Amino acid sequence: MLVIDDVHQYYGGSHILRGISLQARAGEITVVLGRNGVGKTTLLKSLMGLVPIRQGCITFDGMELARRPVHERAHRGIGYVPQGREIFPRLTVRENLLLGLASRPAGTPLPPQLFELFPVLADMQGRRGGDLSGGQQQQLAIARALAARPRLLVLDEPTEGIQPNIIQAIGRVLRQLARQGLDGEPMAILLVEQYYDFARELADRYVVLERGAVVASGSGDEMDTQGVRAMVAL
Amino acid sequence: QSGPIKVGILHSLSGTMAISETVLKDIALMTIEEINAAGGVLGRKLEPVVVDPASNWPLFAEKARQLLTQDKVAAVFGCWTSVSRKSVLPVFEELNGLLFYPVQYEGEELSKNVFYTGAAPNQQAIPAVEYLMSKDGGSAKRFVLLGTDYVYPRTTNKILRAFLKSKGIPEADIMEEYTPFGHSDYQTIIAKIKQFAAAGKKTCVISTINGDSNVPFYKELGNQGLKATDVPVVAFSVGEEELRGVDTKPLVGHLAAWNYFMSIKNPANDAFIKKWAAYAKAKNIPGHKDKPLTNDPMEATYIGIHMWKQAVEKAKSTAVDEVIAAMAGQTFDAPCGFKVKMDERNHHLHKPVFIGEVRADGQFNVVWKTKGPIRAQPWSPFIPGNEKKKDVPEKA
Amino acid sequence: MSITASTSGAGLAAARGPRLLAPRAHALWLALILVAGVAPLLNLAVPPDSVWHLSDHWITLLGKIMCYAICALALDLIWGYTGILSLGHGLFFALGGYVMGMYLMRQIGTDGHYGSELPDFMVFLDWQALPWHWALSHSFAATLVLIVLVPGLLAWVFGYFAFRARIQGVYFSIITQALTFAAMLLFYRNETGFGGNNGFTDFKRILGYPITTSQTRVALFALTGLALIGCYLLARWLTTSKFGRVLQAIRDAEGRVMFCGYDPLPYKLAIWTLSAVMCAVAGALYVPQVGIINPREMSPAASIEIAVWTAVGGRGTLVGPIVGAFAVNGAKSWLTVVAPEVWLYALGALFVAVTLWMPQGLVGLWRRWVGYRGGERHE
Amino acid sequence: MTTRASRQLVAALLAGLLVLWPRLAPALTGDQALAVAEGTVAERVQAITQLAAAPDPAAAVLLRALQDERVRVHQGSVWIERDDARGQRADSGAIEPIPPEAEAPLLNNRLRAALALALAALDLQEADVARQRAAAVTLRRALLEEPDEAFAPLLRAALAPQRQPALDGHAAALLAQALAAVELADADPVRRGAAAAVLGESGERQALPLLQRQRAQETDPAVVHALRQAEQALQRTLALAEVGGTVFTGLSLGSILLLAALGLAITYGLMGVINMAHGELIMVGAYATYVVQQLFARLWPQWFDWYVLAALPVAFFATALVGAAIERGVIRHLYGRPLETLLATWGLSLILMQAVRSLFGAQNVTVENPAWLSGALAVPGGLVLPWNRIAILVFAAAVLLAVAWVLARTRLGLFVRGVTQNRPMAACMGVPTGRVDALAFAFGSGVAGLAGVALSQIGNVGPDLGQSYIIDSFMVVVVGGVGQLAGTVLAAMGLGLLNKLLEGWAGAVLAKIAVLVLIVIFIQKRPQGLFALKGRQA
Amino acid sequence: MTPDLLQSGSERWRRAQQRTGQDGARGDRAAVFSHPVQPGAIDTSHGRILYLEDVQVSFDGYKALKGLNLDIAPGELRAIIGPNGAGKTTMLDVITGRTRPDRGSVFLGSTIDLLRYREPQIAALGVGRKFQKPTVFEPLTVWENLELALAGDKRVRASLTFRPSAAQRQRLEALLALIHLEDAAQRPAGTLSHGQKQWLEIGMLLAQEPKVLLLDEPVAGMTDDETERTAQLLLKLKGRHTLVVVEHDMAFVRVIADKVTVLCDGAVLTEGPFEQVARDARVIEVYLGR
Ligand SMILES: Nc1ncnc2c1ncn2[C@@H]1O[C@H](COP(=O)(O)OP(=O)(O)OP(=O)(O)O)[C@@H](O)[C@H]1O
Ligand SMILES: Nc1ncnc2c1ncn2[C@@H]1O[C@H](COP(=O)(O)OP(=O)(O)OP(=O)(O)O)[C@@H](O)[C@H]1O
Ligand SMILES: [Mg+2]
Ligand SMILES: [Mg+2]
Repeated sequence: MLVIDDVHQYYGGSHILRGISLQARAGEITVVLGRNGVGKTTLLKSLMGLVPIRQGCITFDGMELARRPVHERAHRGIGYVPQGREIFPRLTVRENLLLGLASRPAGTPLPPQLFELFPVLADMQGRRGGDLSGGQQQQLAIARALAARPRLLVLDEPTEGIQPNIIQAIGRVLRQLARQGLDGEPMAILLVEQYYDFARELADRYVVLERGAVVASGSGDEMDTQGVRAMVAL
Repeated sequence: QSGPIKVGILHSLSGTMAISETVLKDIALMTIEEINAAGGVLGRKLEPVVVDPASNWPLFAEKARQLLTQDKVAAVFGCWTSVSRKSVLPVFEELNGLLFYPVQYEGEELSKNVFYTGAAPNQQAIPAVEYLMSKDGGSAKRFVLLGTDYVYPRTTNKILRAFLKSKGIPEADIMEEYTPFGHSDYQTIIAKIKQFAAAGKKTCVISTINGDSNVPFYKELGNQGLKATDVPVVAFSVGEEELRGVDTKPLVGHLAAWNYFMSIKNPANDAFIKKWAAYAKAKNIPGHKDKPLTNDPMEATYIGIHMWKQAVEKAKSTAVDEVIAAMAGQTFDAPCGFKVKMDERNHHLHKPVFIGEVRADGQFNVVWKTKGPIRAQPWSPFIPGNEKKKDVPEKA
Repeated sequence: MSITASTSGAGLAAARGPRLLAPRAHALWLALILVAGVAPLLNLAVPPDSVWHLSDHWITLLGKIMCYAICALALDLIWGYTGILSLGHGLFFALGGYVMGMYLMRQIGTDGHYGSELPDFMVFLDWQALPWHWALSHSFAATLVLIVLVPGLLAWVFGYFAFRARIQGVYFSIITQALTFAAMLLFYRNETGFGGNNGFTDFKRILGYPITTSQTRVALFALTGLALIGCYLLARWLTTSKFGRVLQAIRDAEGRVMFCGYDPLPYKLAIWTLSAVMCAVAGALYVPQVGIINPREMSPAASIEIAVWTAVGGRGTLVGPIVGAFAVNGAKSWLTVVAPEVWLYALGALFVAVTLWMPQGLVGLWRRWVGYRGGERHE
Repeated sequence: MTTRASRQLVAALLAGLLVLWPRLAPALTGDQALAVAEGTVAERVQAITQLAAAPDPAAAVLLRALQDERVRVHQGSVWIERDDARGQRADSGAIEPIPPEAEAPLLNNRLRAALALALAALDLQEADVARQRAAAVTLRRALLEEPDEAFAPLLRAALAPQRQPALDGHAAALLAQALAAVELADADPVRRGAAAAVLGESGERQALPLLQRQRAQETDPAVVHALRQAEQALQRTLALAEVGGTVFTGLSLGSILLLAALGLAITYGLMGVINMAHGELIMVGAYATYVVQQLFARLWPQWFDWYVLAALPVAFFATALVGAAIERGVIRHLYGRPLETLLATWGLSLILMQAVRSLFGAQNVTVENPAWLSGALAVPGGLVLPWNRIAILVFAAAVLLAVAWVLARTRLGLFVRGVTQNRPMAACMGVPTGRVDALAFAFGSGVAGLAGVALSQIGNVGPDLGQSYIIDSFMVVVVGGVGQLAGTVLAAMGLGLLNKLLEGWAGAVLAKIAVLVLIVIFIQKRPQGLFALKGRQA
Repeated sequence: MTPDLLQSGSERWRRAQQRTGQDGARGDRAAVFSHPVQPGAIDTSHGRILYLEDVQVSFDGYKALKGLNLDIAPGELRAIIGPNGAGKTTMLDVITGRTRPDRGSVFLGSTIDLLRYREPQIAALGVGRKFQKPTVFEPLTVWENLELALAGDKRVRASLTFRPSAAQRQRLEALLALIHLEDAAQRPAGTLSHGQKQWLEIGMLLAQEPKVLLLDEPVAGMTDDETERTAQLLLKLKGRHTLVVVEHDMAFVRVIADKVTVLCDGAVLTEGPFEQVARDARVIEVYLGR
């Protein structure tokens, strides 16, 4: 579904991504692991088009995305949960969610499941996004990405700052989403995660980055045997 | 010496004063073209040097210095506001340049290096008030002195107060009111004027409102239904150009005092207007090409340039001191219909005074005029201490 | 949305470390020699018809622009380095100018139109005695003190309340604008006793020397040049010290600075007052050179223009504002002569072009050109 | 002849006329016609007066033509100009071409006043209600200013119960006041008392000095009492009207500030563009109005009165277009660098101003109030509410509602807010940020253009128009709290009212200074504006 | 008179006593103002260094803290856990002077009423904080960030002549090594990755040498390995410094904490050693899950 092929990325003079290739398939959770600063966030930003890539291809459903504007990627069905939440601080919770529907035609309703997944949000619809606690904002960010019923969900460390029982819930949700999406269709999920146990539990496939390059990849069950935990340690 | 004689034109073409001054630059260029077409001065062509001091007073001084020292112009025609004149004055005195200043002003100044071709207060304000107090003017008994808060209105009103006092008008029948620059909301003030006028005595308003504020003032006046037959307003800074921006139908009958009106009928003026209309059309001057207008400062500029030319020809030189000497007593058949004369001593023109009433078409009907040109009194006798002043420029 | 939100990294380019003797210091020496030695010589010693003669016109023009450059530098300290955009610096400039102007008016003595001890405008407004606020204007020493004290005190008091109330961003900008606007209206009034809209003109002498001679002019020019260099050095010392880094930290994350244990109030107050005083000094030097001071200098537009010079030259650098002041005012002086009817198009286009293609102003452009490192932008 | 004497003559003659009018035949001579057109002012005033009294409809026609400046004189003949540019001889009624050298007789205020009075007396006889009312207003004004017994018979005849044509009720009330002004000095104390009561109810400030003067010389204690009562009643009305006046002027100023600021509340408040060219966008709107007006005058003069309505969409779209061009051309490169927008838009404002100078000239252009926006609504107590100000108040409210609706209720509004708060994230959500920016900026600009239409109705239309509003606009937006529409409204109205309140007793200059100083102090109390966004900042 | 009332009466009496105690302290307030109290001046003689009582905070009617009490001993390492939105960050805001409580008292040691001070003064008193969302001075280099945070005189005059001494340089270098940013020392902090910023902020906090460290989610966004190292670091600091750590990472909390406080709905739900808290049914219900 999503194919990233030989992507290079630079910040100023420094070479951050060095020919990264990976794939994410519908119905599967692909986990990207790596230490701080190896370029995971940069990879996702390149995928979303927030930083234009110098070289390489990104195809989604057979469609070349690398040169398309950012908002078109959302229209093609990519939902993005950024690192650091990036909530719209002065919009209400509800408005934040409605903005998640921007890639859909006007009048599309919010999927009702959102509030089942994140009951806090239901109570706080009128509150400004910026006033929420860190964890609440994180939940909002995930809900916002799901609002448009994406076919590919991209998450950058979604468990950061979330209480344990909700992390578990999120894990269950992601698994379910991968299998049957919000309305029955399997979804592709690309998950960047540092929390190894969580990652291993969810991963159908895994990719390990080091200094901007892929150093290992494989299927999720092999993570322990391949010593991935050691790879992400110093 | 041959080659063209350079003359400087120092009028703001941008900034707040461009609204008034731009046209003076154009009329100056027209006059120079006219003189050149007639063979120039002393057989040499005039070459105008136009600069834009951008309504910025220090820039006026800088440009004046530049015109005098870099371009070495023989004379400069320019300035509108008093402050711009005050800003360049030291430069002209230091470098012994020659400035022709074409706008009515508050007086209280006399410089060897300046010729004032606009009106002094006694050539505008005092006759206007006298007219209002006359029977034809409505026998006004109560006066509102309304102005923008700066030197010209303050000084003029001071002079007028003294004048009114000398005519036996009590203090209580004079109201003085000032607005900040660029004031555009005259609701409160007009309400005050109405109150003041309701005392059962014939009331009139003497307006020294400056520039941009006139349009909002007159629009409000019209809409509040204060008619000229009830409370006439006489203005000293409102001419044909200023009324261009106003719908004058509700203002018919309000007054202005000047030394020239476009509507004056005489051959000199007809020719002047025709020339200007043709020039505006030929040069594609926006606004004037469709609706050419002339006004008092334009006439004063026109007179100034012509008189300078005559003086140069008399002196047979463009040297400043010789021209200054030759200027004394120069006369010129001005568009106002009179032969105006440069005073032998005080660098001001003898000018006739006209009082005009606004017409529905934005022009003025002359309803009163002096018998002939009157002499300027730059040092107003109504300001204490001035009786000692000599009526000639003193050496700096 | 905040007017001070700035992560453009302009501050990165600020000179760091002791550079007084570094390679670029010779530019400084060159400037010093130019303003204090060469220019006066070219004006006084070279005969007027020589091509090398620097005319009085140029001396006054350059002197004036150097005053503007000091203003721009002062604004940059507070805006470029501390992230506080003042839209009222014209006020301090004008106050400095007015204090100097009062002294110069008194120096006229009885040489005015009316031959009175009082300034002319007071005579014809019928004033009998000097108002109280003119009390010290006869003394040059007092004038020097007041040039610093009046604007400094005003800035300090205003800044103290504003910073204590934690007014930031546009809110601060707008109240500085309101302040200078109010002051302008006040000074326009004749009753205030500063000559109304005509302000002060027609100065004759300074310290007993006639003000219009070439010697006086050159002396003022050199003095202005030295002041500019002095301000530059002072600014450089400040910005390269830890003080300067705290300022930049305040600019970028004031809240965080407080949690580091710094109280931003005295820092902001110090740089704000200093900046105001620098402007005032520039104003005081400006008035004898251009020969007029008038409330127009306090108009909001005049203050915005200072910001424009700074931005054109390059905010957050020290040479930037100086370059900007010279570029904009030079362009203005030149264009109003060569293209009086259309120069505004050119100036407007310059501003647009600078913002679009020179995000760090002229200095940034130059840096990129010579491959100067350190000014890199990041998203 | 003194003014007073001539007025008495008018009054005496007219009173007779009222009785004789319908029965008399025309008899205007050429000399009589010439006398009103030529001669000294005093002579002409007398001629007008006599002519008005002459029981001749042709005379009335001539006087009316004189007032409308349609009379032409040449070599002793007097014509009344007709619409077809030919003339009707004043004496014979013959229709013939007017010689080109013919001149319009000069009018001055004194003549105009005499004409107005004479015609008012005549108009009282007309059946047309509007004319009756206008005439009654003129008479009342004249008599309140200078009560004159000579008019009493005229007024009494006009007020006679069975007169033909019937007198309009409102006109009758006005005439009764005029009569009361005269009767205040009547010999009969009962009449004096009644007159006092009528004047007390009149709500006319001019009546106050009359009452006071009469009280000073009144001997009858009952009348003194009545006078005192009347004075008090009058003063109450006047005080009320004064408060009303201040409130109205304050709101009116507020509505203008609001209109000027609304566009900026979008481009700056919402989008964060420090838009120094905002004033020039207003100016573009005003010039668009001017152009539409010129078009109407040339192409559809019969619809001229409605040009303002046509100007609204034209100005909106013209300005929106300029705004969109600015956004696409310049500002879109500057998001995330708000300070740079200050510099760029400052440059753009210079360019726009100069462009207007090159195109339309440096001088102001005329924008006329259409008839329905001219004049004023008169409220008792001397309060006069100009229609253009009332219209602007209503218009400002309408624009405000429209803006509020767009911002709060439409997707565009949501997108704009999202984009300005976090541009990259909004793009990631699928918001076409470029289009939204352009639309929003165009919308804000269009609103500024609408403000231009309104402002053209009360002030200058010239290249500097924008400069005079830009600072006020920023003050309003900021004092209200950036990005807070409700704050903008409150700030505009508050500043308007405050300004007018202070102006009432401190004068315009000090009021303005005081308002500015109060803004400075106010921000100390509310460092984030009126409607501060409370809440945590990251 | 009910026992309750007696109880609250004595409470009030005690508080009044404390206030008078402060009054004494207020005598030298001028000195406090112009010259921050030496960190040593915190009076811990009553065995508490941070003390919150009955703190209530509301935002537009929403009560984020409802009568929170907290009592922390010197040298203690306290972990605060609790559901999202329980009020943990708000509590830190109150302690550091960022948010004013509607009621309640906050004391540093037994004498210093923190509610009387503003943020910089509180920081100068020795309370350091790391934010939930890492905030560093982006255009300044990593080195300059640390240098700014360095303990010392933070007044204007001192800043003008400041030059790091050899000891201070060494300390900065040691800190750089500790946070693994040696290579990045001259890079603008804005260009660091999320995790690197987290480290930098911890480094800045340490440079400040506070008595009390408040850490809001210090290991969010770190790999397990780094989390481990952070834990070691905190354990090393324990004893010399007082630490309050807000975290959701239970593995981490288990390693570091002596005592865990669970916040829920703006008040303390329970408090105790990790194992005990982790077994608490209510905690499992609202927080831990399963
Ligand atoms: N705007 C920027 N300019 C320059 N360098 C940057 C910028 N943003 C990130 N970097 C650098 O790029 C590298 C990769 O950063 P990235 O944010 O992709 O890391 P990451 O793998 O997501 O790390 P983390 O787990 O800490 O979030 C880091 O070394 C970082 O310092
Ligand atoms: N300014 C504010 N306005 C309105 N509500 C607020 C504000 N600040 C905080 N809140 C609310 O107060 C509650 C407590 O927030 P706080 O940030 O303290 O939670 P937290 O315990 O730190 O949560 P997390 O673990 O998710 O970071 C939350 O429900 C939050 O939405
Ligand atoms: Mg990352
Ligand atoms: Mg939190």
